[in-house]
Amino acid sequence: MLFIPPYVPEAFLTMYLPAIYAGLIVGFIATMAIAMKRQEIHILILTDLVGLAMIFVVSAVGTDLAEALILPGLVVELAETLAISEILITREMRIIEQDPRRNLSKSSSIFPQPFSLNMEIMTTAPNFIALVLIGYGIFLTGFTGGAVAGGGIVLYALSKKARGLPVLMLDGIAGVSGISWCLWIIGFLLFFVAPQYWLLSLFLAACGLLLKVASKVGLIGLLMREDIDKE
Amino acid sequence: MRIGVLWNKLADPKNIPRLFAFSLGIILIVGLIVPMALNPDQLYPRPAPQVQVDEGLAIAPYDRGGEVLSQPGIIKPQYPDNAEALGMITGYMSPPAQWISSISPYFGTSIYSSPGGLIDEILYYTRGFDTILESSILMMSFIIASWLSINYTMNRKNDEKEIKADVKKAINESTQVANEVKVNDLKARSKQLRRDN
Amino acid sequence: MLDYMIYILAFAVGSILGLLYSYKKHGEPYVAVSDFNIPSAAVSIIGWCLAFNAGNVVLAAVGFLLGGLIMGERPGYGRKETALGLIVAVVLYLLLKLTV
Amino acid sequence: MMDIQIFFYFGIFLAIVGSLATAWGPGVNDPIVRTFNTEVASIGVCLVLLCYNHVLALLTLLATTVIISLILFRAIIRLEEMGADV
Amino acid sequence: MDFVTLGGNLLGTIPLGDIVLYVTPFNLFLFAVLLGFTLLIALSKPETQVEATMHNLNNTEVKVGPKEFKQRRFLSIICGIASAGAMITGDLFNFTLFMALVGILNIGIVSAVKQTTVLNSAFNYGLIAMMCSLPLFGGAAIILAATGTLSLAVLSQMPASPMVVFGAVLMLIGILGESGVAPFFASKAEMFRTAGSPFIVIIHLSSLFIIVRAVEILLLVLW
Amino acid sequence: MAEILIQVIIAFLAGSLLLGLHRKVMARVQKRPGPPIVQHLIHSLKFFFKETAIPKTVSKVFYIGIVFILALVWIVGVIVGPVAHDSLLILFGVYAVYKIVEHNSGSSSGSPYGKLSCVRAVLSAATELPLFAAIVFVYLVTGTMNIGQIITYQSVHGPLVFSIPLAALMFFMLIITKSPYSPFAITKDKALISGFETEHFGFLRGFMLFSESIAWYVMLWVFLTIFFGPLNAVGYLIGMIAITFVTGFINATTPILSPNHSVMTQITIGAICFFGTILMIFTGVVA
Repeated sequence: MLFIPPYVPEAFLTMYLPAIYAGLIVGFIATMAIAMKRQEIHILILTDLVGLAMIFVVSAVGTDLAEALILPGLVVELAETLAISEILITREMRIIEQDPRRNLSKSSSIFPQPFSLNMEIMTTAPNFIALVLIGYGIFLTGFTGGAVAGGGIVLYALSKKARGLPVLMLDGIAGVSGISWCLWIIGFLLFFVAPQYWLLSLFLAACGLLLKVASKVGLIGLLMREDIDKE
Repeated sequence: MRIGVLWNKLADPKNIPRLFAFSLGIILIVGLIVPMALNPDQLYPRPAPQVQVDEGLAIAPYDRGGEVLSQPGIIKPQYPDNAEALGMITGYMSPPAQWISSISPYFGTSIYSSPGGLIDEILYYTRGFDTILESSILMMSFIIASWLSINYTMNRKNDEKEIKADVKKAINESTQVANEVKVNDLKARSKQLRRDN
Repeated sequence: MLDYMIYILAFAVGSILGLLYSYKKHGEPYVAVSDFNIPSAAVSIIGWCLAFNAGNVVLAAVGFLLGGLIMGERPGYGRKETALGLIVAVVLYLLLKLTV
Repeated sequence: MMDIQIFFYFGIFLAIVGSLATAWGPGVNDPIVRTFNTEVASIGVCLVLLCYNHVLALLTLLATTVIISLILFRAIIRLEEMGADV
Repeated sequence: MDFVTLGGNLLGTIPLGDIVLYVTPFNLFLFAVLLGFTLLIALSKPETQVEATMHNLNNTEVKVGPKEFKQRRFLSIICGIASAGAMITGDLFNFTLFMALVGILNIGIVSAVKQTTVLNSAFNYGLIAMMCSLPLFGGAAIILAATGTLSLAVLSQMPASPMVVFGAVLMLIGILGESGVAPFFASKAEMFRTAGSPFIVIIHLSSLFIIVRAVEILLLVLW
Repeated sequence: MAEILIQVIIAFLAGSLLLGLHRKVMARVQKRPGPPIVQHLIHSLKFFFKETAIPKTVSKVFYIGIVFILALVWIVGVIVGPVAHDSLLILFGVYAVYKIVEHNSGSSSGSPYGKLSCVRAVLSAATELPLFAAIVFVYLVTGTMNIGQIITYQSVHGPLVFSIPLAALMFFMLIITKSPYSPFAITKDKALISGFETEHFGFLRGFMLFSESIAWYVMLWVFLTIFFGPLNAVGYLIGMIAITFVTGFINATTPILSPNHSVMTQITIGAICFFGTILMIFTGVVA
């Protein structure tokens, strides 16, 4: 039984060129679209495509290493989208705040335009889906598990129509995620200092990351709930 | 166009992302004429797609041999000397995953597959520093976003009062409110028009 | 490198002293053309010749000090003298170099 | 082997068509439509990842695309609500 | 080319699995300067900016509030440590991750300000930083595909093929965008018009030093 | 240690005198008598005996610390360059820190002039790139980054300025940028009073002038060393005076550019020189 070949198999070698050319073309389309667009929110959406092109180029290598490298890339994309969209919102709010007369939409605080996601799935299935996602995430154990379980929490939070206590809740979440991050670092260091306790450190790392990602992704759910279901 | 005018345009932050995107796109398209080929001598190689699945291994795409805790699996890292416990957890599965693989012969064939310890081995052990950075990036962006949202964009601590005051003011200046409604209406309509086109 | 430090130090000190001296001597506002001063020229020639041709650290340092004394005078003063001193010193240096 | 190639090229095709649709496709003046269009491209990427057996990366991609779309929706809705012209 | 011709004698390595950090006098100098600045940032308090007001004769004072102060100081310290790490890392992909971290921290440091011009440039810089993930990670991946390794120690011994050159060019444009040098200077320069000089300085410091380090890395890869 | 001390003193005195000469040259070009050459040195010394005041608005740790960092950094420059003949890359790092100091001493004072100077210091990070390209070309031709080895290379193959003149031009542009009153000196534009130095008084200012003199000396030294081959003391003296004359002429006759034009001019000249040198290397003009 040959578990791994000494060299990259032929199949990956032939798949490399189409994959990387596809990545270059997708990247070209995305960048050109960005260069032609003026509205900033559209540029923000289009940068998502640039991230997809990056996944193509990285995954084309076709080794376990490539797979391990895709994950940071994806996470960086996610993180930057989150931070930048928040900054965009802040900027617009500050602009309106500084000169309310110029932009009459300050009235939006007087007459909030109610917006609700009237999707069937939002009212019937979400709790079940959330449960499945969280369960599957725990089953996976590790970074992906954390993300999947976090997705479950997002769905759960989205489906609940409740308002209030966001700040208290967030403080708690931030605390949990900080602790789990420390757990994670300790796990990593333990690996190098004392390899014989690898199982312990693995569990520290994996569970720390699970907690962390789940709680962080849960934050997005809270944000969404605050904004979307305010009626 | 005079070159000074062009240079002045470069000083506007709004134009910079578009300029950057343009130059990046040019370089990407130049990449199509660069001769490219995958070097077959890679680190951490994996078997050809579907080979392991066809052989019916329990954790198919990620089976690298070895036995958890006792016998290391086969991994080809850059510096094997720096990783003493290498390959020990390559076959690692979480307990629920182990149970499922014991009752299902096709555990590895579907999207249902467990990641096993292989990627964990790379992510946490041989390239653990990358993962520290990755999770730090995520953590920092969440700190930024949650700080902004708690302190600013989502801050509704004084909301109730504010809305009440606003409404009072609005009632007092009902003509203004009527105007606002009209303007909002117009704005929404123009937005709709723009969207339809 | 120590000798170079001594030279440059001597030159700087000489310049500062020259500046102080010439302010004391000439209190009037700036004059574009000043007379040729024979004593200064003599000091300048001696200084620069010593500086370039002495071959001895102490003597050369004294030379730089004297040269700086004239070169560092107020604007408008000591220009012709410095030029003369430098020319004489360079010519002397070349003569010595070519003949030996 | 054949089916993998089909999936692979279909994935590439989908990714390119999806990105074209996102860039200049129908109705993309509406940011929400544009966001949905990126999903087409990401499905293509998913197929390619599946062909490479990058299962873990695939799962992460699914999770992050969902989250990114949620974030973008939030931003779009908030900005529309404020009437900001961006 | 190897480390020694570029940065002086190899003083030591820190092995962390596949990622081996290495220290030469050059790296050590950059590392020490960054850590020193980080220490100063941790100790110092921000200044008060005095500005003339429009339409009358008063001055306004721009200060950093206590809440913003804590957040910014935290982010700046992390930024300093991250850029110090980028100075001694010996792995191509690790370096690009450090750059991504520094980029997002740079945005974060100015994210809490009130000036809309600053936020505007932070947003535009953020867009560039997001786009940079393609050239940075993609460039590293192309170099990986061409040579089969990411370790700088191994890469430095390999001859450059056209593919490696292309990957390096991609990385270079990513670095140029991420650190905001000409002709992409405008987005980053506007970010400095805000109060809090100890925190602002780390933005500039990190981007400058990353250019310095990046060129060393590109030289290692290309020759 | 003694060697370092001696070299630092030489660098300070020579740099001060050269800057004084620079000022004199500019004055003569503009038909003014100009101050005595020794005036810059006297200025620098004078500040150490003046009263030091610290404004109320400053960020104290950086406001004071940055001055010492500036002095320290250029002393490191002297050690790496004239004393130890070490790697060029470290000198480049020194130069990068210098930019940071320029930036931070402007912003830490809280004065609007300092702040503008700080923003402009960020803009002018562009000068890094031509400098770096020049260093890379030196490396490509000589195969080493070590200054000592570059000198030995030149003693065998002749000065580098003949083989890569465009790289020397790029480096020379950096020197013009850093010279006082230069068309590219946007951080010290007279519209900003003294730019980043505006709010530094007394011995703090003295330290700044001290380090600037050393900086001028070190930059001229590096330029002469890596492009003009092995020189003796007289050679260095003549070279430094000549460069000071040339920059003085240029600065006296050119107006200061607006910030973004200055940056783009530098980048454009840098790019032209860069591609020119690459062309020369590929067509075989450079051996």
